[in-house]
Amino acid sequence: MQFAETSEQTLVAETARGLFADFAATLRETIAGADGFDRAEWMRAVGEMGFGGIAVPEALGGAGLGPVELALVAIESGTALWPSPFVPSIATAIPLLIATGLTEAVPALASGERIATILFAGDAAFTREGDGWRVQVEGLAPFGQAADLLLVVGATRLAVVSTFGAEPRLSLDLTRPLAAVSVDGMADAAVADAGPAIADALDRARVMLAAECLGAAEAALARTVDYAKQRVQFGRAIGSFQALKHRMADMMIATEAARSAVLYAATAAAEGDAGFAEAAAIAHFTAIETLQHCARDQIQLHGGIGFTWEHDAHLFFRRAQGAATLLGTPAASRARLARLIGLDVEAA
Amino acid sequence: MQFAETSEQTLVAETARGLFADFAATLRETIAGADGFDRAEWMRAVGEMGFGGIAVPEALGGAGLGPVELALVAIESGTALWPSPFVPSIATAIPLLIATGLTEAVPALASGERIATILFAGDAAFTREGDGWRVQVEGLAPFGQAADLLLVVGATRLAVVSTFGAEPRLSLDLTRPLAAVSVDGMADAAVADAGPAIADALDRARVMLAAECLGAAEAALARTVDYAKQRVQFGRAIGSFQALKHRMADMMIATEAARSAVLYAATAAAEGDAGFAEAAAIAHFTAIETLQHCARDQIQLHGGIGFTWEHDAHLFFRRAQGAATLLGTPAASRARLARLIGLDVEAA
Amino acid sequence: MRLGFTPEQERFRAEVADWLETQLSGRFKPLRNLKSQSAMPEERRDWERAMAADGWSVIGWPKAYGGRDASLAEQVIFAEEYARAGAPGRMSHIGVELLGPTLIAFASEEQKARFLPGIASGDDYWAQGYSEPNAGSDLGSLRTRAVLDGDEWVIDGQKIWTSLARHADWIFVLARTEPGSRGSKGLSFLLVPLKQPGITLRPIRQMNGEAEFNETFFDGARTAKENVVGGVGNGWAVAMGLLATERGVSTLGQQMGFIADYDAIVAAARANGAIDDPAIRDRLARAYAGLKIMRATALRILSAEQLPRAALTQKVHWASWYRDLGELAMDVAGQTGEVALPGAETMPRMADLFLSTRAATIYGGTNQIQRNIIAERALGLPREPKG
Amino acid sequence: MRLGFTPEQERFRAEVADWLETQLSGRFKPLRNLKSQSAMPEERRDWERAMAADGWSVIGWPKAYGGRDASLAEQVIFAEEYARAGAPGRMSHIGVELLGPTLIAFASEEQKARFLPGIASGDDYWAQGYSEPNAGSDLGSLRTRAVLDGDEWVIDGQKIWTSLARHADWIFVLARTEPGSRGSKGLSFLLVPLKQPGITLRPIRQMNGEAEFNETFFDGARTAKENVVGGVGNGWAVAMGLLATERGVSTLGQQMGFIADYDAIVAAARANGAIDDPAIRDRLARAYAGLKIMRATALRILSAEQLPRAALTQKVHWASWYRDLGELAMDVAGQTGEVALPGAETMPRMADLFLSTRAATIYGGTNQIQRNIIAERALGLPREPKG
Repeated sequence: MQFAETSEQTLVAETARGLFADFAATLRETIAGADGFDRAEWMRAVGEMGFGGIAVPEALGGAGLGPVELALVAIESGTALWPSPFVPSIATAIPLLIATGLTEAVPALASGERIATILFAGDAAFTREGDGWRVQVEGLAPFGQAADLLLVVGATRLAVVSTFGAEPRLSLDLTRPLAAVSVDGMADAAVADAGPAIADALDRARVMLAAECLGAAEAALARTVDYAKQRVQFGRAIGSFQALKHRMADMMIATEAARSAVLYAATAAAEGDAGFAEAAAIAHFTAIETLQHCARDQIQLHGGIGFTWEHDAHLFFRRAQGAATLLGTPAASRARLARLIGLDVEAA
Repeated sequence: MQFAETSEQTLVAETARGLFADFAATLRETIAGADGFDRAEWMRAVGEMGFGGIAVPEALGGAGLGPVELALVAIESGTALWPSPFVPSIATAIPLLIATGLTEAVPALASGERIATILFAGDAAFTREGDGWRVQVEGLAPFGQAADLLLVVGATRLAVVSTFGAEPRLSLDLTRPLAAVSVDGMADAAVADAGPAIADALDRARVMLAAECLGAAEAALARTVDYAKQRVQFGRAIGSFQALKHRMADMMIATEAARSAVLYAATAAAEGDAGFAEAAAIAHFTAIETLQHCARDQIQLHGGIGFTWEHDAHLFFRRAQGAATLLGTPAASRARLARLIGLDVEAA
Repeated sequence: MRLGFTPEQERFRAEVADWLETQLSGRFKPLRNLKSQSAMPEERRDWERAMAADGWSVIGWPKAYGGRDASLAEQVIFAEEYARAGAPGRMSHIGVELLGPTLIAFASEEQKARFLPGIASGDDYWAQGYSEPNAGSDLGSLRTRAVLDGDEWVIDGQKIWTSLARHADWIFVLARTEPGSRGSKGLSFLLVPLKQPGITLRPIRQMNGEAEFNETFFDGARTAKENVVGGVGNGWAVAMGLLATERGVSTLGQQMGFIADYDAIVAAARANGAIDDPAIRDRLARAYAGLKIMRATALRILSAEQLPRAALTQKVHWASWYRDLGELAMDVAGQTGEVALPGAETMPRMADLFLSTRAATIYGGTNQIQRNIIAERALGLPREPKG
Repeated sequence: MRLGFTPEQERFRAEVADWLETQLSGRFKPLRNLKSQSAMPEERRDWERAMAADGWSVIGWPKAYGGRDASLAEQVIFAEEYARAGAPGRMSHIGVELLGPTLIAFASEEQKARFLPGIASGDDYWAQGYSEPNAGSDLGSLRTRAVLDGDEWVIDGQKIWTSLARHADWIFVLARTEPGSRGSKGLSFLLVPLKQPGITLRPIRQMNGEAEFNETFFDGARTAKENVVGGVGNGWAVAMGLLATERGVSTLGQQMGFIADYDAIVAAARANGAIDDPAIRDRLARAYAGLKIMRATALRILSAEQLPRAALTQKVHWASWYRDLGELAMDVAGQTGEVALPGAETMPRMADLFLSTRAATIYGGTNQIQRNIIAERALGLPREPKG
């Protein structure tokens, strides 16, 4: 047991950091664009740099590394609030397809050529028709208008759909906008009775979302610290005021806890640890709540400038809330954890 | 409408303040005594000063003033953490007896000659036997060993019992210890079908408990402020450190909110306001949580000395927790409020 | 202590309600339940003039200045009925609630005669010029300066967070009139015509997309020599007196707005089933309790002869409550509430509450500054050492 | 990153578990699951000697000083198995975990030879003398002084919060050896025999009724001139080095104690039905997550080559978690948990947790001091101006 990054892992993180820092310079222009993300950035990161296939088996065209490496990339993408379908397409759709054996589209997703998004639905949205499955459902999906494939995710069923309606909507989360999507037709491919596989894949996706939230939270803290060192009021850098120092210390206590939770969960995923589902639930609610906390305090500690449109603080704040509903809420993960550790069954 | 104390009310509060401050000088000796309170103090405050009958109608030997005056006395008794059966006997038993028409014992309770305590029970603890009611129940009652009368309180039934077992127990709350009491016999007097009267009387009692908690919270804050002005660390009074100042400011924000809630509820009780039950629930959970908050921070801001036996801070901390279960928990009052304002019925 | 109202006060309530109902069902119907603070400025001016015509514009002011010398109970009643009727946010707010009382307390008789009637009649609108980019919480470090040039002050500098400036005729400005002075010394409180070549406005877009505030640039702006309130160099005392008047009865009107927000959240929770979650119900009950407590605190403060310590706690209390309400709104709304209607350019109410309430703990004195004030003024704790 | 253990490490775990099981089923059975930190001191001394005899007393120390040079994984395994077996709190804790590593880092070879063997063998027990009544958080204002008198230091002053002092043979003392010096200068780190006429102990009773700590009065206490570690006047550096060693593997053992507390609360919640309350379940799930996160953080810190920033956050994190756990315990227990059994003089476990956890955010550096340290050392924020 050795709970530290290997030098290869550190290299992955550093590479990703540099790349996403480049992208961050044009964040405002990127999110103002039609799709809300930049396809050149997408191909560069997912395709050329190989971050799309980092955790994909070599047989499916990936690099054959694992969840720890993917998490390190997700952390860095979060640091830069990278606006892209990375979480839905790479971190969620790919593990869902691999877990359910519907791997046909995986190489194209991993290379970035195609983009997938996800829509949660009840199992009732799926009906057997002939040899296939008819899917009828509507709802919200991140970057739905830019996606080639829609994965409709039920509790035990999963369908891959390539014909669906998608209408972009002004969204709270400006860096991961939602589209209203609707499906009424035959699935390209589908599985039933895949409850455990779907649950495990979603746990993996939640860990990557958590990693992304961790990165964003760390960035919110870092930006707040920088500002507090520079902004002078009452003749002192505001970062010398104890009440503000303590708020930033609390942010750091939270980010370090979230980092422990995320890295632990990613490592547990890599090792197929029996405690992985627990670890995923913990990482998910901890990292999201940490981002909510840090984004909130980033605004507060920036004072008036912090609630202007021009300052990026609200982008973090909006991202935090978007993340809190994307793959289930923090409260839902805590309820899942309670079930996993036996708190809601009778006696022991 | 004029939401300020009258000069008569201010006089009541000032008189009470002086009296309880006298008692506070011997607090440690008093709680170390056999009964956990001092009968001479009891007779002085309840009998001679008339605080026992302040809200009792003149026809029953009281002063005919009302809940506002009683609340002002309760606030001051809380300030001094006065250890006595005031809340069970004066603030709870008397309104229960008046509300249910079992007023025989009221004059003796109001004068302090007799002492009552209370035990919550399900209605199943009461069975009809001949003309009377047999009561069978055991549980915990504050100052049970010193009480002459036990009021067994069900949801719709109430019994007055003078023969019961009571065994003092080492208690968390050293200033309002609990005794294990047990009853198996005929009630001296009892009523059934008195649900609304009992609920209203308990609301009145909760407001007085809230008032007492408010006084204790204000005292915890005042003691903390005094200490912070005197204690020097790093060459400065610790009260000049901003993080500590803000903690104390937060305590004051809480105590002022609690004061508003308590005075509003007491005034609503006095006026028979239709919103009284709501106001009582709000005062109850707000004042208890405020005392929990202030007692907790009193310890924290006193540092090492704050968690020693010799320092009084833990007496406040213990009182806060005892108060939080005495007449129902803060969470229960919030649930009651939710019902009163229609949050748990369907549609509107 | 009394909560109830006398029959006479109830008659006053009926009179107020009646007047509002008549007006807001008639020509002012478009203004009813208007959310925006700045939409329909022309209609709002008419509304203010109509209020003035019937003696409702400044009821708390002394009769000598066009008010009614209304009692506390009457002011409470008026504020509650005004909000209950869905009457529009008052474009005259800064003049009526802030500047008016300040002039009454600090201004010369000539100044009162010159400026109060225009506020009372709904003809003159005011903006506030306090904060500067480098002086947010720290008003003592203001840099905007005013120099006498003959019979006029010439003003140069920049103010920020000027609310309602687009619709205002005048702005009051705290400016440095003693060159080289520092901190709270050497400041003067000037009344300056807003529509002049020396003043430029630039809207500040907030995180919720709206632009309630402005930056105001002074570049050789001018005002008459006599338009200084409370004497040259005495601006700090005047400004602090002005801030103290913010305890006013207007908090009750604000609270009625909060009630409307709370009600909307409850309705949303019922509509989407969030109300079935016990944790949501618990938070709603807490929010409701907060409303009742804020009202009781306001009544305590308004009933007190001298400003009580509790008044210092009001801002943090409501601001924190409101911020929490915004988070509750979003948790109730869920993912479905994170998108606008098809084609819409603004977010739906829950999401807008989530975004707009975030500023509450910052504007009008951050929670941090408010806690300093509570600690030092109410609790008597020592000031921090200077840097 | 790897979480799993190698087969060799699993064999080590079996060996540890085996040894503990044998001992704690045999002559040391009375020590098993002992809650108190100070009960049965004689048996505990025997236990320490038995551990030493079989090479388990200081496994993390270098072999040269009687240790095993155990790897991180082995230390983790040992700490976890030790706690899992219900082995008693270590009376040797201060010597093994704090002083030993400090001596290894700072002491002369003579001092190491003189003091380390007694710690390793379970013969010498140590107490810690840092805080003073007027120097709680502010160690720089220490007043206890030591003056050379021939071949001996003569020590006068008072220390507070000395743990396990009743059972200790020695105490290490941070004392002022340069008269008139202030702050962190002029301090020396002295090793002082505890059982001598110049030293008096007085127990400090805590709010939960127990007396884990003492006040220690020095009135002409003496120790040999050579018993100063790291050089005269260099005590601050030594003390800071000692505090830094507290990140050690012992936190994992502490966490096993936390798990036992958590399990007891879950059991209590099942027994009295509190677990049916969704709000209680939610808090239990949060508490459980905290346990897992604390363990992961400890592993991160222990695995890092250089002490990471995260290490500075550990104390506030666990202390706040533990305080919250105490409140949860009491809320689970309810009123029934507020009384002792008939005739009992001590409170039941939930109430005792409620009371004893309250001190966690104070001892060993208050949360406030810890946050200062995080802000300044980890985030690089400026120090406050001096008073």
